[in-house]
Amino acid sequence: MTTGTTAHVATADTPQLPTSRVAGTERLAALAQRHGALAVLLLGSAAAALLFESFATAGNLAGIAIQSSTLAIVALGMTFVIIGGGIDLSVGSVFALGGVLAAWASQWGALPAVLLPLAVCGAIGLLNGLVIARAGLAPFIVTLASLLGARGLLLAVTDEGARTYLVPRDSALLDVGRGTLFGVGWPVYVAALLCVAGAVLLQRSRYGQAVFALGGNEEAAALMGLPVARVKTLTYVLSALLAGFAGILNAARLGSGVTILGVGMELDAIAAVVIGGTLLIGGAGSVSGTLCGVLLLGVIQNVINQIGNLTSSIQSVVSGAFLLVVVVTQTYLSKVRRLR
Amino acid sequence: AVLAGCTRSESEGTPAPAGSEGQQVVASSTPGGAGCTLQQYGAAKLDLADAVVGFSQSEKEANPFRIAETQSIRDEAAKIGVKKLLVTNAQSQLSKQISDIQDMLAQGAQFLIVAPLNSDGLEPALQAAAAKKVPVLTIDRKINAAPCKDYLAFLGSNFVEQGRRAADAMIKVTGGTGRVAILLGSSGNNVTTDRTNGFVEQVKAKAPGLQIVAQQTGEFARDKGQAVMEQLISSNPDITAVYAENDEMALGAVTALRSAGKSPGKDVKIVSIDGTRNAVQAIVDGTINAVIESNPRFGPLAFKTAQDFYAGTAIGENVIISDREYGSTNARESLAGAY
Amino acid sequence: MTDSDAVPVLEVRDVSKHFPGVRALDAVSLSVAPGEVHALVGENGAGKSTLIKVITGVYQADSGEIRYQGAPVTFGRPLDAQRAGISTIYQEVNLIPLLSIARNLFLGREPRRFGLIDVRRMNRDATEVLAGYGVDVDVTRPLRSMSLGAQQMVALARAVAVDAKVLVMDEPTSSLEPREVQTLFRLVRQLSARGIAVVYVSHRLDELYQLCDRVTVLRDGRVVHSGALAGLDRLRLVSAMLGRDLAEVRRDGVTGFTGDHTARDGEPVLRVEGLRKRHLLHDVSFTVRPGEVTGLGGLLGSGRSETAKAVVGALPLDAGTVTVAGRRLRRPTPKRALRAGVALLPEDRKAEGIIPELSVRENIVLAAMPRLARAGVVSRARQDRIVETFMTRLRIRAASPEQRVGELSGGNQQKVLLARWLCLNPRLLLLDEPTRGIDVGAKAEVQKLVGELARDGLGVVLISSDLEELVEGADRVVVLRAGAVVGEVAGADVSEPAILATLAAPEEAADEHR
Amino acid sequence: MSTAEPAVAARRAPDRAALTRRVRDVGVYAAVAALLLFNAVFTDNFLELANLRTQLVQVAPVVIVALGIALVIGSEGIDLSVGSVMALAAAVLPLYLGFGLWPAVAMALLAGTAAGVLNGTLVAVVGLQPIVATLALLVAGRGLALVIADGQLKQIRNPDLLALGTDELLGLPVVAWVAVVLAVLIGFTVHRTTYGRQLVAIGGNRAAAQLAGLPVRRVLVVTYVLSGIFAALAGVLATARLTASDPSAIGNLIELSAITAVVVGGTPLSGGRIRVLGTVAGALLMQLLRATLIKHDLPDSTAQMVQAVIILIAVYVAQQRRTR
Ligand SMILES: Nc1ncnc2c1ncn2[C@@H]1O[C@H](COP(=O)(O)OP(=O)(O)OP(=O)(O)O)[C@@H](O)[C@H]1O
Ligand SMILES: Nc1ncnc2c1ncn2[C@@H]1O[C@H](COP(=O)(O)OP(=O)(O)OP(=O)(O)O)[C@@H](O)[C@H]1O
Ligand SMILES: [Mg+2]
Ligand SMILES: [Mg+2]
Repeated sequence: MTTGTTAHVATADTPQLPTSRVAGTERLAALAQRHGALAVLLLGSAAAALLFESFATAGNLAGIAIQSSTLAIVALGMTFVIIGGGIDLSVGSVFALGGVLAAWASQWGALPAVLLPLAVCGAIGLLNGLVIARAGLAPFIVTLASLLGARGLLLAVTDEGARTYLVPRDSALLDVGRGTLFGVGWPVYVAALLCVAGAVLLQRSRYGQAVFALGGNEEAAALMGLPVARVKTLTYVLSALLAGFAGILNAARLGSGVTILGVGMELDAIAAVVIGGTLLIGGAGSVSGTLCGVLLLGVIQNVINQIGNLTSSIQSVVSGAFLLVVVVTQTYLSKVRRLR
Repeated sequence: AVLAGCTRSESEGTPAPAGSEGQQVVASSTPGGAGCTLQQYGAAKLDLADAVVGFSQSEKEANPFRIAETQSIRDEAAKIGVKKLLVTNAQSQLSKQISDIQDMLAQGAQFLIVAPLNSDGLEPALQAAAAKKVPVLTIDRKINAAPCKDYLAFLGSNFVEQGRRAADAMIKVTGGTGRVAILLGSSGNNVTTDRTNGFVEQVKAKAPGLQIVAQQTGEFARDKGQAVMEQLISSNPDITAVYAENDEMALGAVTALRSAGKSPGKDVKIVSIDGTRNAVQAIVDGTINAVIESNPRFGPLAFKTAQDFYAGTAIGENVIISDREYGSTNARESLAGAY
Repeated sequence: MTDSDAVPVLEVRDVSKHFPGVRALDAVSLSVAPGEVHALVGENGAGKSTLIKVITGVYQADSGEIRYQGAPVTFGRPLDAQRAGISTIYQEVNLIPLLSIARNLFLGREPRRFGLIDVRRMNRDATEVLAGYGVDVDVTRPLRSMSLGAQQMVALARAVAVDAKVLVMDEPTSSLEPREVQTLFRLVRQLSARGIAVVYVSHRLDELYQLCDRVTVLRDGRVVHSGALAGLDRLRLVSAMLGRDLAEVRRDGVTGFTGDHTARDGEPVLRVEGLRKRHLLHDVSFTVRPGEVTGLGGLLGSGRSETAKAVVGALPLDAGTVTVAGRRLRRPTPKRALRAGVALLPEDRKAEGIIPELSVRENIVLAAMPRLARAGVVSRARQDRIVETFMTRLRIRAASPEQRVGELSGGNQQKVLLARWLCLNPRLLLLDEPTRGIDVGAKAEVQKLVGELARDGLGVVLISSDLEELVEGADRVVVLRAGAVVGEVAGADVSEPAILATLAAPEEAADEHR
Repeated sequence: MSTAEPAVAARRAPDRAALTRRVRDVGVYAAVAALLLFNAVFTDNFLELANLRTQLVQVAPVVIVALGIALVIGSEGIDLSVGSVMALAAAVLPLYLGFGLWPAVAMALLAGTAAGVLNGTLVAVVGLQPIVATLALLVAGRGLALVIADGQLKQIRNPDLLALGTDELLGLPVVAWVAVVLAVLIGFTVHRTTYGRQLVAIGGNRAAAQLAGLPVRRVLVVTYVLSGIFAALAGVLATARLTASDPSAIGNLIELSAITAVVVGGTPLSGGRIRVLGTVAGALLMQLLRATLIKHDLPDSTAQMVQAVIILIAVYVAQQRRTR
């Protein structure tokens, strides 16, 4: 999808300069780190196409794309947070909350259905960000708390989960959620657009650079005169907004505000980001990598379904094993070890 | 599997029955209008024996209900000789269920049996099926969509009704008075909502003497049920009855009550829903008082419905099965039929 | 731009700052006029860095006032100070290791086009700027691939690039070579000519005399002297810093090295042969005999630190052997090297040395812990004895042995690290910039210690960017350039001119290895 | 810690900062005390022995798991797989009960060890990031447990094992004793053994630890193994208490409770510091909080929001420095 574009952005800052004593190894490593996930994705997809004839069909690929679109948006926000040296566990709950609020507000039209959830989710993100950046609490714990809080809010809004709000049949929301263009669903284009914008923001804006600096060395970033607290707060707002937006898009697709969504989604998003070569300690990573990670997760799940007859327990074992193979391969390809 | 060579378990009880015992029986088939025929649905005629059938299971096969349900579908598919049965499991994630269904369609499934995870939210999957003119038969949980258009029909139990019947059973075993604690299922789940509403309504209507003192979620799991019960019993020692929305939580409550020095089934009456073997055995043992069945063996009925459908018969929009009720009088002889 | 030179651009009045257990600053006053280069000196832990951090808003003063351009100010964070025109190079290199060199240089003020960062221009500008400082690198590589000295140059370039009125430098030369130091001086002089005030912290007294107009001496958080530098002779300055009387200082001298040691015959304690690592090392060989101090000389990035790391196995090699006392180290790792009696004091104490969360005591005994334990249980009594010994011997200034090392001043951290290795009684000690950031008093002591150890039969490899130290301390200097040995000077030949001459020897010697 | 006289005379300053630090050090305990007090006043029958016993019994497995995780967090890692390891242990246990209790427990602990070795190797040798390395086992482990158990819950009848769940010793339930003993053991290990100090050093600065010649890999692997064994032990105890081996539900989401307990207890996620007693108090706090919410019959929505707020307040009070 957008890998081409973002890869271009990511490598744009390597013009041909006279190389000094250390030649391209480090650069090669950086390249492999960026594209290790892509390599694994291509290898995996090729293998799947050879093994299962229904894998490489247009319908199946479009299916993988649309299935991955919401996770891609959530993982995009997570990429910013993780590069900035944080973590956001609340995205699953915020995603679900966004969907429920969108469905609820859609009775008053499409605009409220977009604005209300964005406002609420943005507020949650702001709260996360402020508590983390100003009060200095650990992101893991703060966002774990808002995972609970957002889920509680969702249950409160839906009468303890008993009520499911439906998007009116004539709502414009449904057109966006369900429409297709060239056989590919609208959400895919929306996700792709957001990812390109995200990649540009990350690589080509001062804010993006500040996020890298923050994750690379927070103390140094502060001493270098970056507005650390503001940048940090912003990443959490961004993450929550994107998660909420993914929720809206999903509600538009499902046509209802489903209450049971998003459980464990944070782990999927984190896995996708890390598979994409982003360091969990922060300071390095890319949007294109995350996208590859998301698609890899989609392919793994698709392959398990292609095998077709596994019990749920075996499915878990297989997907855990796949996950492991993928990260190990990716790690070896990119050779970015923590030490040295 | 590696360890399997030299294991030695404790001696097991009797193995679960595999026969036709405990088959589902149709209680009512409400023909919403005239029922749904092949033409009305707009599907192509098909010989099931030569077809690819997909089954989308909603939750992990990690509890008796889901194990029995999936097994029953697999067994019946084998019995009637379906060409290929695809089985997927959404692992309790709605988005995965949607993609599962889409994946199966991409693999050429021609008839789908879906155990929906949620009543709402499956529309994209249904649309994908409709676009390929693949009939979808939903089992065990009803979805909010247009029958005979978005999906073929619904086979299953009525959860509100189950809640009402549980209330009736509760009124019977308690004599209509007492203090009840409810162990709820997972929050946000339709089944939880229905089973709670049915129970609460019925109790209000029929037995004002039964006072509901606590409603806490045990997440359909035995250990959570036990933990919650332990907390409730110490703060409300005067609880006289427990309504558990599934058997696992009821069994957890039994353990909790026992270790609190109470005698479950006597001091504290217990009613639950599902009809698993362990729960029915507990009725025999006298620790649970009544269980409302929720029969998971959908295989035969589902495939028969499908065959009827392709044979041209009109299918009712709701095929409600008749769930049994286990009580002290019939538990022992029904044990073999429990799953 | 300054109309009245008398008005100080920066003025600190009676500033005090407490940390738990320490009064880091006690009613300190300081004033700097435009165009003035003001030296701030003092022992390790005297409060220099703290004062700088209070001025720039990293810490908030407990009491007192800071006036900038005539008006009282309080900076809440470094950003505010920077915006107001106070640009700072902090003591430890504070850059982002994983970001590219260019991005580090321009972070926060990247050139933009259409609202987006103009990467091409940024890289071009960065290359140009750094070339002006004598650093010729591919600016798209991550910063961490540079040596510490080069990183310091980047930090410098960064600080200078800001259009500032005051430039604060906390030990900017601690990892720099004479050549780079001269570059820096040239720059500072240019800035001061433009009316920019410079606050300059250094433990290298020569530099102060070359560069500074006035000096403020801190001791134990208090100002003990302030005035023009010109009239103050060196001994007087040292005695003010150390708080010892003039006679005593004069007797001890200012460098601690006591001349040559007699290398013992027999088996060399270290024999390094044919170390190769792609792009970094090209066939490096040398030997160290017991009781001898072998210096490694060279310019920035000449591969001295890499050689030292390779010897202890912290840098995987492509080829080469390391033999310790006749025994070949197989697949060296720091652990194995240590078992063979080889210890390395790393150059970058923040990243590779201290464990900031642990106490002084635990940092000192870290490597020796297994030896101080019985059946895996640590013995506090034995630890305390060792820690006590070294804290007094090296004069480590800490509130207590239980203070977190991260809270110590830079020089004291360095001493803690030195103690960590000395308490192991190693056979061979590799010291990479051992006196980096150490005050004169302590420096002399460390140097004396190294001398004593060598006399006791210890083999020492000394890496120092301070040529004077190298000349006085080493019996023999192996000179490296671009990862290859280009020559060796020994015995009486060891002198600054000799080393510089070897360094400047015709290029081919180094080039043929490329 | 010890208040030895400063080695070099430094004027001691009367200090607000030190006071706040002291307050923060005792923050968790204060919160636990406050919650106890609240319950004593507002909750019926709270101070009954049976109720207190219930709290101890319920908190024990979380404490045990949290102790293991505290070690891992101290090494700047994290272990998400503990819940699945509990399930694995629960699944393995009944397979060997025919040989008697101890062989079965040994096999369960062996399963935990194997899981730990896998995690440790992935982190220390292969160099994976801890969160993904253990995520793989979180996903696969429970699946494997269900495969071993054939998806079925197994009723436990072995009287020895059941006794483990119900017996008391000197008025305290056996499970609580196990937790107490382990807490003391881990406290000792962390503060007084070479392994413990090396672990903390590695968590504080891995590169420095490596250069100081510490056995980094070995220490890390041992740490993950300990975490695995502790989780397995918690799985055994939880099984005993449940009187059934239920690999589908046992230990579900316990990793989050345990990590919360560790962090609420004042251990920073950035590694380099481990507070054992704080961890125990953190687990107790979370347990009491849950108990309070259930006993007052708050609906799930309110309960979750209240939990969120209280976690934040507790961590804010207990937090030492800005950490990840
Ligand atoms: N964050 C802190 N917490 C506690 N004490 C501190 C902290 N920072 C500095 N100190 C103490 O304040 C005193 C002054 O330290 P400072 O870093 O200012 O010394 P310095 O003069 O810069 O020394 P050096 O030459 O070694 O860099 C020292 O005793 C140090 O231990
Ligand atoms: N001026 C420079 N130009 C190019 N590369 C440099 C420069 N300075 C440092 N480097 C890089 O830094 C590394 C040198 O490492 P090393 O630390 O071994 O040098 P060193 O001799 O110890 O120098 P230093 O005194 O700065 O520590 C090499 O990777 C080299 O490419
Ligand atoms: Mg300093
Ligand atoms: Mg060096």
